[in-house]
Amino acid sequence: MRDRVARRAARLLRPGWVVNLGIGIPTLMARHLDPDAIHLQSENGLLGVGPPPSAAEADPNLIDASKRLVTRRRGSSFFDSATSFAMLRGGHVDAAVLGALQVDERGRVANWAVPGEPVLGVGGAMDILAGVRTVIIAMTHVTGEGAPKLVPRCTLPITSVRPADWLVTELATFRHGGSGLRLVEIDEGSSLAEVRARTAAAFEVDPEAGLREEGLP
Amino acid sequence: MRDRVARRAARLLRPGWVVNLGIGIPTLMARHLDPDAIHLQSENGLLGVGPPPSAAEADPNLIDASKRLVTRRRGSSFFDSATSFAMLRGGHVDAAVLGALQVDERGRVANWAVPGEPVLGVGGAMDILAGVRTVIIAMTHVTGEGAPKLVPRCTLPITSVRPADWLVTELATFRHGGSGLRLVEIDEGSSLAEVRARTAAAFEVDPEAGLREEGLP
Amino acid sequence: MSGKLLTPEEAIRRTLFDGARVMVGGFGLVGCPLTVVRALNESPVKDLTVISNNLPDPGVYLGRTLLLGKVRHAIGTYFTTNPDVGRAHVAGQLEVTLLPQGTFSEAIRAGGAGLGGFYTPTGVGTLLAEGKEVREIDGRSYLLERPLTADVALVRARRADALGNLVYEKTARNFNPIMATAARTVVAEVDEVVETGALDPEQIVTPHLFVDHLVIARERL
Amino acid sequence: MSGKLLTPEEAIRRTLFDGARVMVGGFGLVGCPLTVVRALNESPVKDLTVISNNLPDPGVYLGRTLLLGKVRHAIGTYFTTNPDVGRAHVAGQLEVTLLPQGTFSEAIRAGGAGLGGFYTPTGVGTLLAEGKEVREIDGRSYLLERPLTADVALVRARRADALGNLVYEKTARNFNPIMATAARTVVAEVDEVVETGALDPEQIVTPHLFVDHLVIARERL
Repeated sequence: MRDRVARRAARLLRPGWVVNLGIGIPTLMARHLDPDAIHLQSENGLLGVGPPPSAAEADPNLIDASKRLVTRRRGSSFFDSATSFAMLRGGHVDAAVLGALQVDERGRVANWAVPGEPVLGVGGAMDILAGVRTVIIAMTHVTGEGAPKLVPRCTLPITSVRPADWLVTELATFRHGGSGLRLVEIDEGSSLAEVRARTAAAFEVDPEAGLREEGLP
Repeated sequence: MRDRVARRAARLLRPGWVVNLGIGIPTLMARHLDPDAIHLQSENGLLGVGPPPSAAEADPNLIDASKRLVTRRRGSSFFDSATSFAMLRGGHVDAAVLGALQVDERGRVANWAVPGEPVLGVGGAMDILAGVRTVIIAMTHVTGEGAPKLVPRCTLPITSVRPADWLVTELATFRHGGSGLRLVEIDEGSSLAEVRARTAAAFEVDPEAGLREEGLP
Repeated sequence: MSGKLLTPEEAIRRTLFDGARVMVGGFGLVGCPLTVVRALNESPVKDLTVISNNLPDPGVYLGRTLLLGKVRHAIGTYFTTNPDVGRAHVAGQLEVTLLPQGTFSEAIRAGGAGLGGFYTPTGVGTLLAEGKEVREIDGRSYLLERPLTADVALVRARRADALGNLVYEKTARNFNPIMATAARTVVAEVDEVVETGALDPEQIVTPHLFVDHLVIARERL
Repeated sequence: MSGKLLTPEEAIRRTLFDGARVMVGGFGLVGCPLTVVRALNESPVKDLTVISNNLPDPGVYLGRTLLLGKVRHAIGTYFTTNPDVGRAHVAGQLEVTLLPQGTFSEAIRAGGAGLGGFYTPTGVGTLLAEGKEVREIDGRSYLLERPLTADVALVRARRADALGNLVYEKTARNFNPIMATAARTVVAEVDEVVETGALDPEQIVTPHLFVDHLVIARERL
């Protein structure tokens, strides 16, 4: 199911883009991307992230922002953290794919803090939402307990006032434009009725949403 | 005379220091410095400026901030202008030696603009005064017309509110501390009477000023 | 060889337009993209705002851009060495904005880094503080300075790879790496384009995501 | 060989003191100066403010510094992966200041660059904006963030020359080059010290004027 989300989100990326992949479902996307067409940026200081290494290739000083061992692609470069976030915040990265705990009708994302627990980690998500050109949220449609994650207003602390542009789940894909959430694609194994039943947020429905399993407008 | 100022100013530098030399008299100092003891920083992006090149060595892409061809020392490094000024403004450069049009009793320096003419150049002097740890002014004691350059209050636009620490001329060396200018050295060819006659600013006199041609406290 | 490679004329035609804000690298002519600036001079674009340390040199390159009447506004740090700048300014033909060189550099970096402004101690209490907010922070005074951005940056590097990664040449680096971050479209003039993978990833100064077009230099200092 | 070379124990003894603010490089343990942090743990210093992305890892290195009760205040971006941080915080033994990672990085750079603060769009409208000035600039909202500086920075590089110029190793670079600019005294742990002149001047990331002491690594990842 998570891989299905990853595959659908991967289809939103355009050849030539520089893309930052967050922790969680987004890390599953790499295998669905053409490595010559998509350049992966990792905020710990690498442009040109490659696949996981073989045992022989593994280098403890070559990791991604999820702290997993990686390799590097030809044409990659290393840089310090201030430069890396200058790229992200400054609008030089074409897209980021992030996980989320909630997304609301305004497109706002909550993915860093849970009320009642001390907030001890934020990482780079706030900077990514502040600056990356296209933000895609890739998440399961409901929580482990079956509660909708697409809600009218986030009840968890938001990560940014900047809305996400796309929201991809195992059931559907939504576009967030100026006027709110719009359902643009329904998974072939799902239905508009199911999407409605498992979504607490209001959304418009694109007339062609049911026809778009392959290829988005 | 200008070389005499340069020589005296050079004696204020300490082994191991990183030093920025401004345009004018300061550029004459390099020949009086031990190149293994003093590291010259040039704000156009070089730490480890070496002497002028031979005709065979000359490289048009290797210049100092006065746009003169230079060489580089062993252990030198190149960096961009933002990094260079981060060094200067951030207090990482031990000393700078700058020329000046006027210096006043508060130690304030005027070295970039002349009233009545459009102000079309400022360069790096304001950043250097804002951030370099020890600022040494090296200048002729009076103007070409014989007017004092050490004045009660600068009549030319100041470069910074931060006072210079030392002022060196062909006649004398002054230290600027919290309480104003203090004459600490008189050139052996000059006298306290001459220094007084050619100085419009008030200054204290160190009792040992006349004895200090060789080596300052 | 590289999908980013253009002729200088194409690069100017595709990126510049009347009224554009354009950053040009170089400390004097060192690090100035000579070939691209010449193409700019031969193009019809006008009413430019040029963000460059100087307008070098009198009568040639950016100095010629000025004499051709293409520059409406110059933003930089040191125009004293080109007397044509003073003449055009006095004649009311050229607006000049002067910034301390560290502030100029930092403003370009801030523009590229998506910041709204920064507080610098440089310039407090001087003529260049006029009209700027002064703020006391922990007992020291600072000026609020705004970021600089541009429609196009014309930069000079030593070498690119086919992806557009750049390395520079000695003190010709100067403003080029920061300008490459601060414009919507970036044209880099280089001596050569090597194949992807030929540059050491530890040594790349400007990663390829900042670079849109490459131009091979036809002339050098 | 290099006048800057010290043993890890000497480096800690000469630079750290009770109540010091200390920056420590690394993204997790990658780029963390393991040898120097171990010497810190064996020294009597306490009441430290540690400025580091995390306190890695549970029970070892900076995680051990925490368990030894030496850390009064941690400033960083992501402490979630070390449950001891949460425990010490809940027990009132550890003050935690959380910053977005880009703000954290930029604040360190600003500290090293002599700036008084900067405006960033990151964090506006979130819990991390609490108590911070919000300012509208050209129609967009920004938070005012303050620079971070320290008494001592402990950084990790791949290699130094005898003067103290540094080059880094892959993603172990991370926060190290900016921390090397933002502390009064900088200790760099390296695998080796080569002779002055052996590093390519185009490739040096941290020029020697930022580095006070060198320590040879006794342990690596």
